[in-house]
Formats: sequence, structure tokens, C-alpha cells
Amino acid sequence: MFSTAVVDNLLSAPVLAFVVAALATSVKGDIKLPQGLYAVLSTYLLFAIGLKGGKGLAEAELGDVWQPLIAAVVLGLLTPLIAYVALRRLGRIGVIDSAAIAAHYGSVSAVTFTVVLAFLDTEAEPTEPFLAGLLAVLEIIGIIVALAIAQRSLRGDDESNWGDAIAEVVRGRSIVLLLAGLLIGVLAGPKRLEPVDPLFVGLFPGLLTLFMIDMGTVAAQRIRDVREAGWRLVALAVAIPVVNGFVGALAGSLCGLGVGGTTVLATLAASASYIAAPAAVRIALPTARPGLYITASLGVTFPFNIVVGIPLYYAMAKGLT
Amino acid sequence: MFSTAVVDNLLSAPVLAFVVAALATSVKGDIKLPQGLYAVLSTYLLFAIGLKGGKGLAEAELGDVWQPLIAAVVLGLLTPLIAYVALRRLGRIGVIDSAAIAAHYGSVSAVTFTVVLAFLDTEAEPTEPFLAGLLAVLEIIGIIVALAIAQRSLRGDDESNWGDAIAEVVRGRSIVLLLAGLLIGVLAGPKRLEPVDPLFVGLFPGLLTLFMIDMGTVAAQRIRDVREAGWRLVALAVAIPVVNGFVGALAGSLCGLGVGGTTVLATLAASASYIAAPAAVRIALPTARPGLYITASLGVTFPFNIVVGIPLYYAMAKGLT
Amino acid sequence: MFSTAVVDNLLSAPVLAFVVAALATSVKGDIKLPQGLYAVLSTYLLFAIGLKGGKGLAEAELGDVWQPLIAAVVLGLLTPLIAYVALRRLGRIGVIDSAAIAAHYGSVSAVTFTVVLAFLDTEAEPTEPFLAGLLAVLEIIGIIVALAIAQRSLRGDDESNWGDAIAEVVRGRSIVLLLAGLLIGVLAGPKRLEPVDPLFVGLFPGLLTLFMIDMGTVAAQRIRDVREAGWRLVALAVAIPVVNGFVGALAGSLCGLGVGGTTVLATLAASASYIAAPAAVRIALPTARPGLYITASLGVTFPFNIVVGIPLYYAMAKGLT
Amino acid sequence: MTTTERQLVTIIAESVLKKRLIDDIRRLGATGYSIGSVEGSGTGGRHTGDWEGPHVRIETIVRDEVAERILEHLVERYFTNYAVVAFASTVRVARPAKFD
Amino acid sequence: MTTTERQLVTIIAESVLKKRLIDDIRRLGATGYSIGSVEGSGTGGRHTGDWEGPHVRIETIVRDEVAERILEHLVERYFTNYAVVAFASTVRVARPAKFD
Amino acid sequence: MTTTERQLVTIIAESVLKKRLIDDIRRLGATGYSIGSVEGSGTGGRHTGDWEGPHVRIETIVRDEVAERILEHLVERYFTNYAVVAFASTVRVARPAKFD
Ligand SMILES: Nc1ncnc2c1ncn2[C@@H]1O[C@H](COP(=O)(O)O)[C@@H](O)[C@H]1O
Ligand SMILES: Nc1ncnc2c1ncn2[C@@H]1O[C@H](COP(=O)(O)O)[C@@H](O)[C@H]1O
Ligand SMILES: Nc1ncnc2c1ncn2[C@@H]1O[C@H](COP(=O)(O)O)[C@@H](O)[C@H]1O
Ligand code: NA
Ligand code: NA
Ligand code: NA
Repeated sequence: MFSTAVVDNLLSAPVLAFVVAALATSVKGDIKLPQGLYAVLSTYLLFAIGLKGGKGLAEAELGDVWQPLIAAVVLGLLTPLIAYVALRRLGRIGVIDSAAIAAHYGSVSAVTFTVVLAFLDTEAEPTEPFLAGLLAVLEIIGIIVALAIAQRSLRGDDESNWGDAIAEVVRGRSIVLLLAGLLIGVLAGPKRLEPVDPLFVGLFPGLLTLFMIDMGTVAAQRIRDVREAGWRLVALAVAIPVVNGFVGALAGSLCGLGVGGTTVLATLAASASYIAAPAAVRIALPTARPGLYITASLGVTFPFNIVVGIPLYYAMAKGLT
Repeated sequence: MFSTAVVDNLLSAPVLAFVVAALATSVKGDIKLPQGLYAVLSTYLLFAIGLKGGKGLAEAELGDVWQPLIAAVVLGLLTPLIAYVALRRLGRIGVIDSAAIAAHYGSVSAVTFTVVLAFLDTEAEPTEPFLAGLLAVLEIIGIIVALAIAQRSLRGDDESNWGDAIAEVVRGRSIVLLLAGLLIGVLAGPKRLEPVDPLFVGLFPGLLTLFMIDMGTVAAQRIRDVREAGWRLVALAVAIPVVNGFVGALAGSLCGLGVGGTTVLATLAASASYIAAPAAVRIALPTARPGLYITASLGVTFPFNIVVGIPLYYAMAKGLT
Repeated sequence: MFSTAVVDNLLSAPVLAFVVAALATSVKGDIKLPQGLYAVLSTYLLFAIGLKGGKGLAEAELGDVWQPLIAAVVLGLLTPLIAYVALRRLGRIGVIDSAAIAAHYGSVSAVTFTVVLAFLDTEAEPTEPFLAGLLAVLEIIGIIVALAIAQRSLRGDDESNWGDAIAEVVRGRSIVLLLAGLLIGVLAGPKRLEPVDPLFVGLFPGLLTLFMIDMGTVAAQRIRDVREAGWRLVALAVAIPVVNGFVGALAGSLCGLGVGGTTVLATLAASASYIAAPAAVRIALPTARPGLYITASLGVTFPFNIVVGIPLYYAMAKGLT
Repeated sequence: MTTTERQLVTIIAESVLKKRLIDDIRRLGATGYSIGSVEGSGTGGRHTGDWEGPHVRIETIVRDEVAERILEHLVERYFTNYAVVAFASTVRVARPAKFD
Repeated sequence: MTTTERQLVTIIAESVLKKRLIDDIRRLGATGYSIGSVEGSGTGGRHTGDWEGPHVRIETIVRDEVAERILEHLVERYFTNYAVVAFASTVRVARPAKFD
Repeated sequence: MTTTERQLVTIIAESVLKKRLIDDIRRLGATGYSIGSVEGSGTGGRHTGDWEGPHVRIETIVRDEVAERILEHLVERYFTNYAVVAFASTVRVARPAKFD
């Protein structure tokens, strides 16, 4: 039951591409995609996700949306706090590094989001159409909360950076592309967007698969840094998503999402950002060690969520809804 | 009626993407597409337009084509002259700068061409299949005429540049890609090209939409230069396309094109080049100020045509045919 | 009969694109695709070919595969030897250069492979699903054999390079992408890969056509070097593929492939590598002249196979099976 | 022809710093700059990877004292926490006024 | 080992000039060149943008007098009307003949 | 501020050599490097083309003797058979230790 879900997920094109690319890289096989394709693909994915969510919102009633929206905000506050406390107490990690890592777990991974959607498709599990909207909300709040923690502990000196970092996130490409997609999707609506469906809907799984090849090579390089990070952090990089995933599943079922939507919200809560968060943290907390937060989010949590986490959160969602 | 056409056009994916991207940029949001994607997309668009036109020509009879072809040549002569006179007399702009700007209005914008085709699709308005052929003709003649004006007024010194500039246009990527597409389309014909339709037909609206995001960011940056250009030029950058558009609509209806084809010809006449022309002008008229001709064509005329002009020319075409 | 096949092939989008681009380049028209697109397209093609082959292998029985596999190995041994002997005896070319060129003819051109598949599609000629597997086998063996020849004649000094060169091939992007595609295709199978078919199946002919534009420009530049290479080499660059093609056709018919599969195997045997082989040879045989092996494989043999060779091997296959 | 000596300051830094480095050098007196991108690795051990994009390579031609200021500023502000390398060299330009 | 001094001339210019700049330096005696691309901004105010593509950055190693000629030529021919920056610096090469 | 002189070694080479050139300079004492890409042409006549990709342009800041070693090594190992150009120039760095 759970095992079959794991297999289904593992044998889906995107996850399989990720694993194969990671293996190839670890045996020194050159499977790197050409320079620049990575940026093009992530641009496409973010914009396409936005469009999808926008089309959904165009048809959704406010009544269906406001509860999940609140749930997302709450998760945006909770998940970084959970991560921070765990890192401080159990991980014995310093204030700055803990806040830096927490920012990554407070934010979300858009790619993990797309993989869970693809997974639920193969499981023929319907999902609410407006979930991409929650993605945008979560991506921002989580980072801000975690940076706020850091600021307080740093007595808010170096104000400038703090402000810049927020701007970095809110005006950053990932958020702006996502919001632009949402806006266009809402305004145009599904009917008018049919001509662009072949690109933004039809090619989505394929381009996601190509992207996962790149992710596999990158993650494989990160895994080598795991030693430097220490077993404590590695353990937490598995434990935190599971806990946050469960909190997310709870929130999803309470705010009336179906099994599909609950699985997605759980996955979002469990996922760790490795694009928006690192950029913001690098600016706001320059003394935090990227060797820790990148390894945790990209080297451990991302692969874990992609391969094991998603089916796990799916099982949680089924149990709770 | 006209207003609904404006709304239809404004809410189409490509135009909406243009507007949203321009707004995002004006509030300092980073929605720039990755370096290099711009070049790839414009390559695709030009080649795909060529293929489309080629397939059309393969099926068209010479009888249907020759009149529109003559109309295109005439427009290639008239539109830059109209622009030049208006810029000299009404704009009080110097010879060189006037000729430089006129070259842009004499030539055409392939992107505006694709947007009007997409618009007519949504209006379920049929278009003649060979229009892309006219695009190629217009793109070249207009520039040459305007450069000729400049040459005469410069007493043809600096001959070399003048020749180079023509070569620049005729051998430039935009023309060559367009002609290559036309040739391949004519030789292979629709049947043999079916295997490549998913790329060159199916993805066209979507890739155009992505491209318009880039256009939006670029145009938004140009709009800032409008002050430098002065209100006179800005007013002319709206007036000239309207006049040329009307002349184009007249020519279209006279040469027996339908409402669709007439709208397209009017839009071509009204559109200003911002790729082939600038490159040619930069070489042929180095003393002309890009701050003027780029701002006029890209900062004012392009957005105007995309948002207001196309429905306007559509209304003209309906009135005249 | 043969002539119609030549015409069919010549008027197919990919071949037409190749010829038109080559002509445009030879009249100094700028039809070069944007920097970097080349790498993206070849990445796509290799991975897509692998997926296709993998899906095929997933459904094939071992019984169908082992004979063609042996045939491929035999061809991997024979074709470079034939090339080497011809170059030494008839071409009067030195040991190093002969071995270097032979490595190119021992290996294969994945693009030529895709063109022959597209050609057979238009001829409605079915092909065995596992042929891409043979591609991978042939690409490696042929190079290794030819380098072995060189090594022996060089009394194996400079061992390091020799080993590096093999690694260069086996770990090189073209092989790794091909194998990754094969592996993913076999593991996931056709059903699970349906979501990615729009990208990897639907767009294949179109993206191949774009790629052939680039190939046309590159080949046209190479043709200029033909003088330097000398008529002997040029003649051999036509003769060797014909001979190897015939040997391939024989092998194909003997190992029980149909007309389609036999045509493909013949084309593979006849094709010359211009990606994997040059990289390997540059490292293993630094004193060999690229002016010779690139001109032969890319400037002469590739165009010959694309335009004339493929229909010829098709005719051979029909005659032999 | 007569050429004048100026300083060419080259800065290689992680791309996240791009915007602020441009602002900084402008503020410190640079009249212009050129930016390319490089991948690389150094003592920090971290290589440039996809997830973070390549490094920026900023070149700016300036007067000696401006070069001084820029290098000082970089040392104080960035060298400790960021992957930044900077160096200055003497170049001859034909139109010194452009860089003053 | 013994190295010899040569001049490295670096030219940053709007991409529309690429072809002619290459022809010019070849004609003036350069035996080769390398071209990269940069974005940038300067006193001209215009930034490099998509519609025109990035600037070209041309490097050529030449003998002193060739460097002279190239800089002179650039000043006369391009500096007034085009966005061009050029500078020369002294470098040491191992194989001077290659650049003569 | 006080700056120290170091050598900037720039290597332009066909891309197939990238991996080995990096290994070589590391082994010869470079503490880091930056790599960009350029197209170009020279006396070898062959231009960089799509099928082989652009050239790599490697920059490494090193101590004088390391620069010596690198240039020597390049001459012996690559100059005869490969399209390689290399040159060294003196630059001033703020943090010399980083390059030792
Ligand atoms: N010795 C060097 N020469 C040239 N570039 C270097 C050198 N050391 C570091 N870099 C560049 O500076 C970046 C950061 O270096 P590091 O802070 O030492 O990790 C590297 O990724 C390289 O791009
Ligand atoms: N001081 C400078 N240092 C480095 N590059 C410059 C400098 N000034 C201008 N540039 C480059 O030259 C181009 C044209 O400059 P400008 O003609 O001043 O607009 C700019 O886009 C930059 O790429
Ligand atoms: N004089 C030069 N200045 C700058 N780069 C050069 C020069 N000569 C050659 N190169 C570069 O080195 C590569 C190989 O040159 P070559 O070995 O002479 O064919 C060329 O493709 C250029 O990128
Ligand atoms: Na999260
Ligand atoms: Na026009
Ligand atoms: Na072969």
C-alpha cells in the first residue's frame, strides 16, 4: 500500500531522472545539462505553476480559499519555529546557523511541489486548483519569520541587510514569476489560456523531468558535503520535514482540503527552499555557513522528500482526512 | 464592439504577459528571463513564422499573391516617407535622426505581426496564408528607403557604411531565418511538415507569451527614457502608426485582402522595427541617437500597437472591406 | 524508386533544414542559432533517443535482441578496421591520422541515426524498438578499437592519455545521456512515460529540424576546409560510408532485422561520429590533425549520408532482406 | 599616440552580491563597469554550481584613488563572509577623462 | 623560463561592431583574438539590454606598435559615435613569435 | 591600503583541455581559479565552432614562481599540439595570503 506508492513515485519519470542523474554523477558520469538550461527550466516551471494556480483561482470561490490560506499562513509561522527550536536544542547549532537553516524549512521548494502534483496525478488523486497560491504565500512568510528570529537574537543591528533580504525575496525572480503567472491565469482564465496549454500544461512533466536531471547532479555534489555537516544535522534534515509534514497534513485536513490538497500542503510544509532562501540568507546572515544550510536543504531534505517523503505525506493525508 | 476587441486583445495570453511583465518591472520586480532565452525565442518565432508563410505560399495561387505583394512594396515606400516628413515637419527633428527613426517605421515588427495573428485567431477571423511573405518584403524595403533618404541628404559620403548596412539587413539573422522558413515551407508543403507542427504550430502561442514577458521588461526600461525623447516624439510615435496603419488598411482592402489580411497589413504598416532597423541604422547612421529611435519604436509604438493599435486597425479593416 | 526515396528524404523537414542552412551560410547569410542552443538540442536528442530505446527494450524479448547486439559488436570491430586499412592503403595517410579518422568511422553519429528514423517514418517502414541500444554499443566500441590500433602502432607509450580517452568517451555526456535515457525508459516503461511523451516524442521531429539548421551552418564552414584535406580523403569520406553501410546492411539482414532495422544498422555502420570521437581523439592522439578527421566526418560524410546515403542504405536493406 | 595610465579593478564574486557591488563601485567613484560571468573554485572550497549560478566578474577602469577605495571597501565589507576575489592592475587608456 | 613582453589590448564594444572590429584588428596586424561577452554601463547611460544583446569583449595580444595602431584607429573611427572602451596592458608571453 | 603584487596567469585553450588544465594548475600550486568562455581564432586557423564549443578562459592568481611553473608546463605539454594561448601579468591584491 505505502510501499506501492513509494514504487509508483520512484518509477515516475521525474523522480527516476533525479535518481539516475544522481547515480551517474556519483560514478563521475557527465550528465550535467548545458549551462543556462537550469535557469530556463526553473523560470518555466515557476511561471507554469503560477498559471495553473491562477486558472484554478479564477474558478474557485473565496469560500473554498480563505481557510487553506489561513492554514498556509499558520504553517509559515510554525514550520520555521519548529525547525529553529529543533536545530538549537537537538542540533546544538548556533543561533545564526539555526536561524539560517530554519529559514529554508520555513520556505518551500517549488520543485518538490511540482513533483507531488505529478505523483498525485499518477495516483489519480484530485487536487484543489488554487494550491499554487498557497505556494507563493508560504515561500515568503517562512523566510521572513526565520529572518525575524535571527534579527531579534542579533538585536537588529545591521538593519539594512535585513530589509534588503526581504526585498530580495519579494522582488526575487521566483516569487515574481510565480505571482505573474497567478495574475495572468486569474485574469485570462482557462478558456483564453487554451492556446498556451501545449507549452505550459502539455510539456510540464517532460520539462520537469529534464530539470530533475540537473537537480540530481547538483544534489549528488552536495551529498559529498554531508560529512562536513555532521550526523546531527543530517538526522535533523530528515526529522524536521517529517514533523513539519505531519503538521502540514494536520492543517490540511482541519482546513477542509481533500486527500490530494492535504498531501500537497503537507509536502509544502515539509519541503525546504534552496533558491529563494539561500539568496535571502546569504544577504541577511552573511556569517551563517552555506555548507550547513545548503547541504541540509538540497543535499538531504530534497532527495528525502522526493523519494520517501511524498508517499509518506500521502499516507498521512489518507489517515487524517 | 471596438472596446470588446480591446478587452479580448488585452486578455489574450501574449498581451497580458507583456503588460504584467512591464508592470512588474516598473515596481522593480525581477521578472527578466534568463540571458540568452530572448535570442532563442526570437529565432524560433522568426523561423516558425517563415514556415507558416511558406506552407501558405505552397498552396496559394500566384493570382492571389501578386496584388498584395505590390501593396507591400508600395507600403514599404510610403510608410517611411510619411514618417520622415512627419518627423521633420511636425517633430522638428534633424535630418539624420528623422531618417533613422523613419527607417524603423518603414520596417516592421515581426512580434507585432505574430500578436495580430493570435488576436485574429481569437476573433475567429480568417487570414490569407501567405502574409508572412509580405512581412519579409516589408522588413527589407522600408529600411532601405529610409537609409536612401538619409544618404541623399548626406550627399552619399561614407558610401561604405551605407552598403554594409543594407547587407546587415539582408544577410541579418531575422531576414535569413524568415526566408529559410519560407523556403522550407514552400518546398516541403503542409503534409510533409506535419511531424514538426507540434513544435512550430502547437507551441507558438505559448512561446510567444514567454517572449512577450521579455518584451515587457525591455519596454518598461525604455519607457523611462521617454522624458529624454520629448513629448513631440512621443506624440508622433503614436500618430505615425495610426496614419501608417490607416494607409495599410486602405492598401489591404484595395488589393483584395479580407478583413483578416487587411488587419494584418495595416498592423505591419503601423508597426516599427526594433531589431533589424536599429542594427542597420547603428551602422549606416552612427551619429543618429539611439535614445530617440529605440524609445520611439520600442518604448512607445510597440506597446501602443500591442494594446490599442491592433484592435484599432481591426476596426479600420472592418470599415474599409 | 530509389530516386523517389531520395526526394522524400530531401524534402523531409530535417534534411531540408540542413540543406537550406548550408546554402544560406555559403552565401554569407547569418542563420546561426543562438550560442548554447546547440548544446541544449544535442542533450535533448540524446536523452530522447535513449528514452525511446529504453521503452523499446522494456517490451522486447531477449530473444529478439541478442543477435542484433552481436551484429553491433562485430560492426564496432569491423568498420574502424575497414576505414583504417582504406585510409592507409588507398589514402596514403599516416598511421596516427588514419587511426584518428578510423575512430570516427568506427563510432556513430546519433543525429544521422535520428534522421534515418524520421526517414523510415515517412516511408511507413516499421523499425525494431531496441535500435537505440545498438547505437550506444556502437558509439563506444568503434572508438576504442580505433584507438587500440593507434596505441599498438605507437608502441603504447603515453599510456595515460589512452586510458583518459576511453574514460572521456564512456563518461562523456553523449554516452551518459544516452544510457540514462535507456535506463529510465526500461525501468519506467511506456505507460509511465506517457506524461513526458509530448516533450520527448511529440517535439522530436521539430527540435531535430532546428538542430539540423545548426548542423547545416557548421558543415558549410567545414566544406571550405576540403581543399586542405585533399581529394583522396574526400573520395574516401564517401567510399568508406558506402562500404561500411553495405557491411552494416549485410549484418542487419543476417541477424534477422527487418528492412527498417537493417536500414538503421547500415546507416549506423556508415555514419561517422563528430562529437564523441573528436573529443576522445584530441586527447588520445594529440598529434592527429583535426583538419583531416573533422572535415572527413562532418564536412563530407555527414552531408553525404543525410542526403544520399540514407536512401541508398534503404535500397540495400530492401535488396538484402 | 598618447595614452594615460588608469587602474583596472577586477572583482570576482558570488552572484548574489552583483547588485550591491555595482552600487558600491558607482558610489566610490567608478564611471562605468563591465560584467561577465565565470565559474570557479578557491580556498572556500565551494564550487559554483547550478543552484546558485556562476560568479560575476566585474571590471571597472578608475583613477588610482578610486581603485584604492574600492579595494579597501571590499576588504572591510565582503572579504570575511563572502567568496570574493579582487585585484588591480595598471592599464593604458586613450581617453582618460571618460574614467574620471 | 624566459618570457617576452607583449601588449594585451582589450576592447569592450556594442555587439553590432563585432564583425568590423575583428576585421580592423586583423588588418592592423593582430594574429588572433578572443571574444567574450559582458553586460555593462558607462557614461553613455544606456545599459546593455536584451533587444541589443550583451557587449563584446575582445582581447588581442600584439606587438607594441600594433597596439598603438589599434588604439589610434578605435579613437578615430568609433569613440565619438559608439559605446566603446579600450585599454592596453603589458603581459608576458612564452611564445612571442605567435603574436608577431 | 597596502597591496601586494601577484601574478595573474590567463590561459585560453580549447575546451577539451578544461579538466586537465584545472588539475595541472592546482598541482603546480594555484589555490584557485576562475573560468569563463570565449570564442576566437588565431594562427591555427581553426575558429571555435558549435561542434566543439567555445574555448575556456582560465584565470589564476598565483605567486611568481607558480606562474613560472604553469607557463613552463603549458609550453612543454600543450603548446605544440593544442590551441593554447597563455600570458602572465602583474596584479595587486589586498589579501596575498589567499593565493599562496
Ligand atoms: N587564485 C585565484 N585565482 C583566480 N580566481 C580565484 C582564485 N581564488 C578564488 N578565485 C575565484 O573566487 C571565487 C571564490 O573563491 P574562494 O573565496 O577562495 O572560495 C572562486 O570561485 C573563484 O572563482
Ligand atoms: N569605467 C569603465 N570600466 C569598465 N567598463 C566600462 C567603463 N565605462 C564603460 N564601460 C563599458 O563600455 C560600455 C560603453 O560605455 P559608455 O560608452 O560609457 O556607455 C559600457 O556598457 C561598459 O560595458
Ligand atoms: N593574438 C591573440 N590574442 C588573443 N587570443 C588569441 C591570440 N591568438 C590566439 N588566441 C586565442 O587562442 C586560440 C587558439 O589560437 P591558435 O592556436 O593560434 O589557433 C584562438 O582561438 C584564440 O581564442
Ligand atoms: Na517548508
Ligand atoms: Na511599418
Ligand atoms: Na560508423
